[in-house]
Amino acid sequence: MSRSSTKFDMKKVQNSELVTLTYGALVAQMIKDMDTTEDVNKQLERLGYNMGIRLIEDFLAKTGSGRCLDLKDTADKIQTAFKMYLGVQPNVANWSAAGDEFSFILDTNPLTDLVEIPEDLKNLKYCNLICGAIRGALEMVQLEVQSWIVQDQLKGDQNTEIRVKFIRRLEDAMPAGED
Amino acid sequence: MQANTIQSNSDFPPELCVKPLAPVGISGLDVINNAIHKSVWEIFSNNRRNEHSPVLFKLIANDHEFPIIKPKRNSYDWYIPKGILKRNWMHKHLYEIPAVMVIFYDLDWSDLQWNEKMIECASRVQSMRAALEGRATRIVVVLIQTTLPLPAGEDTLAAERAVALCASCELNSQSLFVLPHGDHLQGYATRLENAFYEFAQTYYHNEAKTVKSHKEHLNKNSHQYLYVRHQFKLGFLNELKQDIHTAYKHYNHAYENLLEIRIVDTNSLEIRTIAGFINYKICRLLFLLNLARDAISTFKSHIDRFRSRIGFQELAFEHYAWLSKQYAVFGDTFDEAVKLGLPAVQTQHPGIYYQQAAQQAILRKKACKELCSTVIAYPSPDPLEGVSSMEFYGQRPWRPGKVTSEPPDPHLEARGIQAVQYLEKQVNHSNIIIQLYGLAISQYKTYKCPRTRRHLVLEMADECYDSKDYGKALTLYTHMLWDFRKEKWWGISSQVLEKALICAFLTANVQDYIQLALEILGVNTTTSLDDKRRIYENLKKILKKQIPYGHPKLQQDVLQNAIIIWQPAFTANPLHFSLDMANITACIETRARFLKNVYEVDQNVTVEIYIRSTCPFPLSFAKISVTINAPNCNSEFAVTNVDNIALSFHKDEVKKFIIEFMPDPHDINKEIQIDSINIQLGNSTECSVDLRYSSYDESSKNHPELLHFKRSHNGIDFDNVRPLSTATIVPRESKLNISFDHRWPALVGEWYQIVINIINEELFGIRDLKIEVALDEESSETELSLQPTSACKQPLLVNSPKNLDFNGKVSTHFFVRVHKACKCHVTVRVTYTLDSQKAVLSIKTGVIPLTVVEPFEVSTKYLSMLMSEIDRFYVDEEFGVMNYIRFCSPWTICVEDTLLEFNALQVPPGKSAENSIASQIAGRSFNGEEISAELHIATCQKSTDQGSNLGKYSIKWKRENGISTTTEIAIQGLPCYFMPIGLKLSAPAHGFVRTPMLLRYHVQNRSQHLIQLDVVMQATEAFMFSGYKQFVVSILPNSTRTLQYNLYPLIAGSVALPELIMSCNADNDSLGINKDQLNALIHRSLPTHIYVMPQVKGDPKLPDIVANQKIAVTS
Amino acid sequence: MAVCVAIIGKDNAPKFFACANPEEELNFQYKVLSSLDIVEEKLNPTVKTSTADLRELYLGMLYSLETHKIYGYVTNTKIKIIIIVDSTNTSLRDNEIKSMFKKIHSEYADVVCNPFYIPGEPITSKSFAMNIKSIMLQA
Amino acid sequence: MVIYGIYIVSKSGGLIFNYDNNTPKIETEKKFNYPLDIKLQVENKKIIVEFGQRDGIHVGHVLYAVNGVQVTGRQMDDGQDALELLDKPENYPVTLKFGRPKMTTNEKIFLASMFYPLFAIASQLSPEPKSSGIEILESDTFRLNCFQTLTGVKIMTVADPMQPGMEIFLKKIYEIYADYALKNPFYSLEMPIRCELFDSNLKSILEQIEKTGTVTNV
Amino acid sequence: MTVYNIYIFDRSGTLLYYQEWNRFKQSGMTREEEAKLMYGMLFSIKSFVTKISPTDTKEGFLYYKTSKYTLHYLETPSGLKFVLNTDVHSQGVREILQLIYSQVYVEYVVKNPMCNLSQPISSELFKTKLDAYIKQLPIFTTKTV
Amino acid sequence: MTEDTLFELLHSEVVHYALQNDERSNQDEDLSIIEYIGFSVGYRIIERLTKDMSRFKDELDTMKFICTDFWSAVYKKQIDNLRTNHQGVYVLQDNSFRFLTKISNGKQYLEAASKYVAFTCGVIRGSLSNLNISCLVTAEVQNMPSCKFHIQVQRT
Repeated sequence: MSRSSTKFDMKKVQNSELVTLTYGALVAQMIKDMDTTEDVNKQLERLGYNMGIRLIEDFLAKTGSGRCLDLKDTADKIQTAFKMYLGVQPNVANWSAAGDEFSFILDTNPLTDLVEIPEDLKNLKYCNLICGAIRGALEMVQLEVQSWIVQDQLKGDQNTEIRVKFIRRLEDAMPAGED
Repeated sequence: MQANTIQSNSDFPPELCVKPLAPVGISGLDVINNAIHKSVWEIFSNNRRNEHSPVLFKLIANDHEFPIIKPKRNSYDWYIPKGILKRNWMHKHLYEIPAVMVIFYDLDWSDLQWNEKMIECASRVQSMRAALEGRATRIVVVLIQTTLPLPAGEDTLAAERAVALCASCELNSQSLFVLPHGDHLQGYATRLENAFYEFAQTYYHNEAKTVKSHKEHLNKNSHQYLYVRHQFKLGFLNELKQDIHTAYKHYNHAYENLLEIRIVDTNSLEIRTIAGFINYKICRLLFLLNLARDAISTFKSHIDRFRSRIGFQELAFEHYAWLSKQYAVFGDTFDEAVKLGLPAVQTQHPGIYYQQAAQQAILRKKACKELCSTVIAYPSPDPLEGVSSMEFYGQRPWRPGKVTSEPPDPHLEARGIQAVQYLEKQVNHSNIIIQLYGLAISQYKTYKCPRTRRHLVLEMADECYDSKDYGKALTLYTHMLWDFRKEKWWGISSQVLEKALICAFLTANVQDYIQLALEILGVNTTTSLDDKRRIYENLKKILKKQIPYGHPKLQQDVLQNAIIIWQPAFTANPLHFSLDMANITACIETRARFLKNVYEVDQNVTVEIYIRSTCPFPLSFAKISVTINAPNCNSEFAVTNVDNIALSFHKDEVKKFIIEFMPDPHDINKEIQIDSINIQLGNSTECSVDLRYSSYDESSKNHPELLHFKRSHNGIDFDNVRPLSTATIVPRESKLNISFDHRWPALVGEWYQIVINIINEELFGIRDLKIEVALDEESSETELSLQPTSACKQPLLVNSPKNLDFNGKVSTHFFVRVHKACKCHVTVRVTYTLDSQKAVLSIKTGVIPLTVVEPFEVSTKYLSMLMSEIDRFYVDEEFGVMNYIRFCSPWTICVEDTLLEFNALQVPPGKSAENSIASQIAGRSFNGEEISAELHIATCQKSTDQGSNLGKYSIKWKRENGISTTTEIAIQGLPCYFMPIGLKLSAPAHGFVRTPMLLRYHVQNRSQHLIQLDVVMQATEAFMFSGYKQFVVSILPNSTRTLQYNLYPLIAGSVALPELIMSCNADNDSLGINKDQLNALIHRSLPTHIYVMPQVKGDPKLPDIVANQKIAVTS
Repeated sequence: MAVCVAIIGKDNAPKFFACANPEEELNFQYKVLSSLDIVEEKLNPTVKTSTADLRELYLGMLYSLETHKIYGYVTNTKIKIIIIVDSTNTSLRDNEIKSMFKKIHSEYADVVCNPFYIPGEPITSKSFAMNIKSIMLQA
Repeated sequence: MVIYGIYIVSKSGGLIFNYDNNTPKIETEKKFNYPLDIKLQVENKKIIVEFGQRDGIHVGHVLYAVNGVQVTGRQMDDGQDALELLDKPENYPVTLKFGRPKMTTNEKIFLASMFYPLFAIASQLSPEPKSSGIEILESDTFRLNCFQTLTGVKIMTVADPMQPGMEIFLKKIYEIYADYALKNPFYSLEMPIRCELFDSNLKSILEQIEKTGTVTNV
Repeated sequence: MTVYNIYIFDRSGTLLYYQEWNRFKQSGMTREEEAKLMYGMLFSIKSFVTKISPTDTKEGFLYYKTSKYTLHYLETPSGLKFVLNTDVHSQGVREILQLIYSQVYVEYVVKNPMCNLSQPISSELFKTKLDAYIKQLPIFTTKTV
Repeated sequence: MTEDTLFELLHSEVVHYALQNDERSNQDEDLSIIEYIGFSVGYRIIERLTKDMSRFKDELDTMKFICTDFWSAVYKKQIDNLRTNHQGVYVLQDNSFRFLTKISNGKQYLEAASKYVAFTCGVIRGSLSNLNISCLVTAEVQNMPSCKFHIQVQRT
């Protein structure tokens, strides 16, 4: 049961698009379910977080990289992660003077490839998933950060900028009854 | 008068369009007075059957004048043709000059005045020949004969007279025919016809030759016209000859030659006209030759060639008329070909050409508008004088037959043009256009182009509108709307709507106006907001019974008329319309659904109504309601207690209304359905409009799964309201508590009591309580009853109080009787109405599973007098009937009485002759697995060889303190045989040792014969006895002999008696008793042992039989 | 260049319509509409008319008028794409038309992937309109 | 290949001897501008690097000095609070000195007592019967060898993981412990070892190792 | 050579998974207590190591040896702690732990939506995969007593 | 390869989201949400997948496409077994179904299986319905990770 077909195209498709479409449909569903876009944004962030905490394990297992003791190092690792999972390599830029804050700049983003946000959803943070994922992943490696979208191609900005801010380092949990 | 002549510039003359048939002249037939002639004529003329040869018969009077022939010109040098095709030529050759001239004449070979008649015939031929002087027309004579001809050669008379006749008529023999007027007229006629046809062909062949022969006289520079003319003639003659190949060839030449002619204003009309003619011929022939593609391409190039050749600018409309005509005619030709079996395709069919024709016609109309508007009067003197008698096709009447080179007289010219224009102005173009569209539309329909067709219909409608036939336009528009709507071509449908609306306005069609307005105001329409506003205002005016404003573009006069017809539209008071909005995408959309698909009869049915207004301006309604279809009655429910605010909508506003109602108890277990949603616009005092929406439109064909993701901008997600337009009414769940008391298993045959206990656990009292009992399957084995007596019909209505208060109890009972062991179900159905403010019918049913078992089993045994089981009876020989009853129910059974009744043919033997046989087990009780037995003595008096029904055994029984039941069992007997000898021993109950005792053997002869038996009494140690040891006994018929023996027992105990042996001697075989039977008899009738007591002490008292008889002692 | 491009849904409803000259849109709509009759006939399996291979998404020229040529293309999902070109425009080769269709088709496929576009609804995306316009012009 | 230190722990788990042998000095001094791009944090009375390690300054390092002024706890010798100082932009640029925290004797004692239970638990959690306590414990930076005398004294060495012959070395220490500590009349068990002989012998062994790179029996 | 048992702790010290193969001595306490003790020990060993280490550590604690067994320790940056007890001779166990993490844990726990990462692992699939993996190891040779 | 993880995680998040959603109470509703999301994905992606594909001959042809190219595009492998009764019932069997392989190899978590096939049912249904085959799709899981999809074409 084989048909003549263009296998290559298949490959291309299955890559980002499957994710993109599924994510799109999910977002659409959320928008139906929830009253305010704010809720949707939150929900997307939480969703990303959930993925992040699992994704990090996959990442560590594949890269075998060690703990980050330095934000630069962290940034690089996340950059690789982008390449691995979304097939895009964002630039790391806009470091804060204190070196505790920086941005990822994506000029293309498979997640939003074919998305056009309707007028009335302008304050939807479509890519909040990514922020969540970053937060979740880093939390698993004892880094508490904040992450949010600064620029968004979907809003007509010429590229998408995701900001990451270091909050604090989390300590190993003491075993019960020790000190 | 002139109008039609004008048409003729573009029209095709009939002679051009008919299928050319060789004309055959017929003379000598008096069809009026002569019946035979009449019939002959009819045979030839009337039957247009297809094997009919392509000739045309024409009656020609004897004194007929044929067209005179022009003097043959032997040189064309000085001849300048004034035109291309003479108007009269084709007609002449079609109808006036016969190819064959047939002269009929009644004449039999054997005619008495043969000679006279022959002469007369000859003279006729002569005169005809004279009339046709100079023509090559073939003359033939047909003799109509009454006598059938003999086979050729045999009739010598005929032969010689034929020769004679030919001679006198100067005809060659082939030109003489005979038409026997008889049965086979038809056949003869056909044969003649074919003959004529051949003559005709040769005729035209020669004609063509002569035309050809002119060719060399011609020269290109001065005779171009003639080239065309001759080629045309050749073509035409060949057509007459039915040689279409050649015909086509010549027409083609003709066309080519024509193209060589230089076109100038003065001849453009003629060229165009002739080109049209020739092209027509060519295409038609091509179709006949099955060369459809060529036909089409030829036509295309023809058109391309002439499209731009408008000729006189002032008469441009003529050009368009001509083009239109070309298309139309080609359409016809094409269609004709299709009718003859040419396969046409969607992309190439006649419709396309009709459509073109129509469009050209429109151009014509435009041209006419531009050019003719100024002319107001028809000039006189009439410049078109004598147009009908023009010599050539396609020439201007005002300069007939002038050679093109001659300069026209400008004054005359102008008047001519004016005349033509004037006449054109009179033409009703719209009619033409519409008619053409009509043709096109029907074609597109057959060639599966619904959409294209629709488009044409619209164009037709536009034309109707143009011709002020607003009514028709309106209907056409509105009819087309539906499809565009269905396929969501809003751009188009909006345009159509707007046009339709104008028509509705112009025809003061209020209803349509409103409906169209509502649709235009919807989202889908592309109508500009300003127009929408205007329409919205108009709608409001109408609802106030004011005349709406017409479309600004309308001319004043049109408006005036409209306003006049609007007045009466508002007379009715109040004004009311109802519109069916089904499959209309108006600015008001509705959805309605039940909340559940099942409602209990005492629950409120809830219907949700959703209404969305997409009208850009506020709308408010007077009333909103739904109609519900129920099996019983359809009812309408209005949205109540809502204020005007709730009923008024802004753009894209969606509102939800709830309607609740109590279902009708009659609809229990039936389906109710939302039929429609009704919205009332306006007010009922002045003008009100009911909009009726059917509940089940699935307007959006889009997948619900996808639509699901559609976002609703305002609260209610209108697009995703899943319709639920039907619901089922089910009985309310009854709160009655029903229980049954009965002691099962039931016993077969008993009246089994079942007690029904009902406790009313409803919140109200109940009335009309009704308890019905029925068995799941009717059968004769089962009965129901109220008393333990007779059965009643099913379903059994158990008596019970009508009413039962809240918490009241009632208990009643009924009986069931089953006649076979089985399992069955009894259904108890309790119906009642609840005594609440809203009486509700409720139903509760209970099912009682019943197991029915046999109370006991009866079996019967038969015994001999010696209590041994027997397998047969003997007539008059007593036997015992032993009935066993085996009790097998779980219950203790009291047997009240038993009775054994014998059938007529038996009676109990004299012994127990006290006629009633007392039951031996009456009044006794038995438990499960106990067995009772009863013995009765009976005899059988007739011999039967198969066991007959002996009688019946009936047992009257009951459960302990139950109702008594009688069970009857038929007793099957055994076969019964006749035995001539009966045997019986009478002996004391017992004897004493050494005390004599007397034995009597009674031998009975039941037969009519003397019986002799040898009897031997065997000796034994246990006894001494006296009496014959061995002797012959003879017994008389029907008498009994008694043999006496005195026995003297020697030992005590149960001792074997001396054995009595009987054997019948030779001479009474007649009885047919053999030894075995005798032994069997002895065996079953005589005891083998007797009990002997020990000796009594002292002087025993002898038994009396011994006492008073002296003992015979044998030594 | 093409003078008109139309995308027609499964339901034969117009989903997108672009004209070189917007004034003409309505007329073109009628032309496109008529072309659907032919498309429908071509796709109708019962009538095995044209020898054209139906496995091919491109249906070739549907019909031609004096003024225009109308070409058709039907996706596996029964989306119909119609292109109208001027009859005077003889420069366009068949395979150019074909590639135009391919481009439009993939543009359409992209639009369909926008989670906020509901397939079956008219296509309102600006960028889509722009892309189609450029395809119309470039060819 | 080096030996970093020797620890002797008494039966009762008290540290009775410790000798640090050429512990590497890990210190970095660097000039910083405002704002400070290293996250500092006070952890048990020390200012330590929490995050953002770079060019030699590692997470866990302690702030030794600000502009050359010693820092103990948060206190600078000139009495200022180091963190407060670093919060103030006007104090920049500053030169900060970071380094691995040095262990105070107390910490060492604590450490020794910490090892004691580990040793026990290790044998308790053994999947095999009658297992000893930890004999070797290795990390990426060092290997710890532990020898327990029958008397329950634990002798531990901390050395480069590659350093061979530690077992023998432990024996040797045990010998000199026996010879010079136990036999010393002034030495009492459980008490810290303070005898020159012991020290000198130990040193000589160490020096020998320095030379030969490994331990050889004398 | 043999493998005794494995402990997997998450970063908060809950015992996600325990399995034993050739364990010849039980600690004589409940699994919970044992886990607690184990985690406690590891925790202190970690801090012990960082303190006593002459230089800055990276992976830190790798293993310890007693006379009878070796405890191999792997802690992922995400704070998962894998403990594998083997005999004293087994080599290259750290790589094994790395593989257990990446090939078994990540594949069948992290990627199994049914597994809650902070709950003890109940997945049969994981169990079988892990067991299979351990049993095919060269260092896994059931020693007969 | 790597973003497979992403897709799988996303998928389980879809499931998770749809089920945690409080607005809806009963199970089926929830699954239907998953199914809808799948439907949308399938409906859209098929447009791309069939873009450069010749027109399908017939239903069976389409089904084969689903089993081969389509399946390997979405599920990294072809369907292991396709059966049909030629009356519009098709059974697609995947012996190691992508969304189940990581969950169990047997009956463990069987109760949850339905959640993880609903999306795919939707995808199939969506794709087919865009290919103008409207059908019912149900999944049958007896022993993970294998899964049978029953496609019942609705002739109208």
